Amino acid sequence: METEESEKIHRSPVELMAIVEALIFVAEEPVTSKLLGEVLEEEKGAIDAAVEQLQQDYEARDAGLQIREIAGGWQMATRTELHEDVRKFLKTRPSAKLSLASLETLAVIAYKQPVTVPEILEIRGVQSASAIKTLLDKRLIIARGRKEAVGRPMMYGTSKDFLLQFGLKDLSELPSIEDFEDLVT
Amino acid sequence: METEESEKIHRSPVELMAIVEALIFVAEEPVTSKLLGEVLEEEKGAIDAAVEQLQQDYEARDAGLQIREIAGGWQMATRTELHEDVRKFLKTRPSAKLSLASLETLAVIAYKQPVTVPEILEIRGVQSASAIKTLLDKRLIIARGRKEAVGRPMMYGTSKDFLLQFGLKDLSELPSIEDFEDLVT
Amino acid sequence: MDQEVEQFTFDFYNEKAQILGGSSEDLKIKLGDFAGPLDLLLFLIKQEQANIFDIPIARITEKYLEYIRLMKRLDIAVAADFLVMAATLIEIKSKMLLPRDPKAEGEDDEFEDPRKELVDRLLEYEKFKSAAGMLYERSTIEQAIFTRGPIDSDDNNAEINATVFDILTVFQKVVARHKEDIKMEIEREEISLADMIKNLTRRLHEQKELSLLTVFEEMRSKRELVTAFIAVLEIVRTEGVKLMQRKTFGDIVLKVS
Repeated sequence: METEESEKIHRSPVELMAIVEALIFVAEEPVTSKLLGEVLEEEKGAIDAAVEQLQQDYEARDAGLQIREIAGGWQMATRTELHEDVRKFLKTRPSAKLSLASLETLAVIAYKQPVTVPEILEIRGVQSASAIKTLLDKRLIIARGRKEAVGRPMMYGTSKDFLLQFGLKDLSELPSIEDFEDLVT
Repeated sequence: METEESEKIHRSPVELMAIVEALIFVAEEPVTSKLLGEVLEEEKGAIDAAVEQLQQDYEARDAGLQIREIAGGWQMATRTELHEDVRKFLKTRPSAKLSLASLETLAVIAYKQPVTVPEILEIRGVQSASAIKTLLDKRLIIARGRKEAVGRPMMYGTSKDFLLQFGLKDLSELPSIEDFEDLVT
Repeated sequence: MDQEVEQFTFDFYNEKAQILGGSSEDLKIKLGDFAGPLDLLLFLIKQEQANIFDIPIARITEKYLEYIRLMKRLDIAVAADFLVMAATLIEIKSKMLLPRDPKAEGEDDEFEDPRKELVDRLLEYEKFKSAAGMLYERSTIEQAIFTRGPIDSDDNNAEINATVFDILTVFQKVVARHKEDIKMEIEREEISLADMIKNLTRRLHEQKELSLLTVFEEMRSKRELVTAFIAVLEIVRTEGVKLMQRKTFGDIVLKVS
């Protein structure tokens, strides 16, 4: 028997439950009792007891959350029965988020408008079709007629929603390179 | 009395607390009572009551988590006292502090917003370009349009991230700048 | 034992700005991280235990210039703003020496103290300096609070929240990239897209996680870089691989899901 019984129980059960709860909450992935025990310098048995007590408490108070065992570790999640409302909520979140590709495409359009797809390709060096679709879907850009050139390609520009979303009165409020010349070096 | 009392109370207080808890948990950003009310089709008052009860319950059971008001919404977070163990678990160190110059510049922007670069110079007595760049990079400030003055300089204001990083409910929670007069001299 | 010149380590509580001695023989200076000329002036006024409403301008000017000279001797670039303030102080000092216009004498109201404007600026500045201290405390407290780790619904974390400033920055990057692309004319043996994808996929499955920054930095040319970039997009699109960005503008990580 080489396991050293290091008696390091310096936390009350309630304190241990609190810190275990916090760690499961911040963890990026399901966290094992073993890892929790190591970080907190507590016996695995004490950790397991704390988690189990937490689970029971969550259930007893009909919480909106649960602590569940998954992939060999503990994870905090919403309670299964609430999935409808949770899903509905996640859908309604205002999404001002753009992927880097979309953002790049938007930047090119904002500063070079009106601009055609081949011109965007020329500047970005990559096809931007899906990004343009995303931007059209989000109403950040609009078609601005056709260019008098071979194939009469569609030109794009930013929309009124673009101004709203980025808090601009008009396009002249877009920061110019000069504005940031002192800052961005 | 024209206010229609739309009686949509189809959840018990405990049920409402559970779903509110779940939604605050899944939200990526602090979530407002207004949005919660809309999604759940409940009165804002009922939502507020549920959140407040949740807050009290968390405190009463010495939970490892707290529900707090920040940047105009509700957010779930670990309790301050547990920071040492949490940091140890996440293997993070406190992030680099802002330099004195950046903090001063941020203070001027927070209290004088929207404010231009020359106005910041006037108060601080020193060029603040690199500090402004740092603050923009850290997303603590954002461009706020242009000032109708010679050269139409960019104006800056604080961002939502500013509220988040400094634990503020909203800008009105900042102590008034006159309050600092007593400390001066 | 005194440390060597130590700068720009700043802590509101432990790191008080100070200047230690300065004889030509034994130049031991600890330069506080003065945030600007007003900051330095306030410090000197406090050090001299002077009244801010009645600044002994000659003495303070002397100390101020001494400090600037010390900086220069230590080869520390003295910002122009510090020199502007030096000029201002000298100007005020000389105005104080001028005899008052006898006609204005007696009418005290009309006598404008040459120091007044400076005092007003100092008082205004000091308020913001205190506010900066308040922000410092707040951020310290805030750093003790953590929010939850990612949950399943956060899968699309490669997305970022954009501001107007981001649009400009991104645009500049794209343009810079474009310019460099044009400059690249040297042809050498380049890895094909298919090989790049194969290579990255293999490494990804070996290591489970792959930092985009690391991958991109390995590339020897712009063309390779672009190939790698497209390869990454392909991998994300076709394989069960996630792009994760743990921090805004932080490194982006490819991860097997």
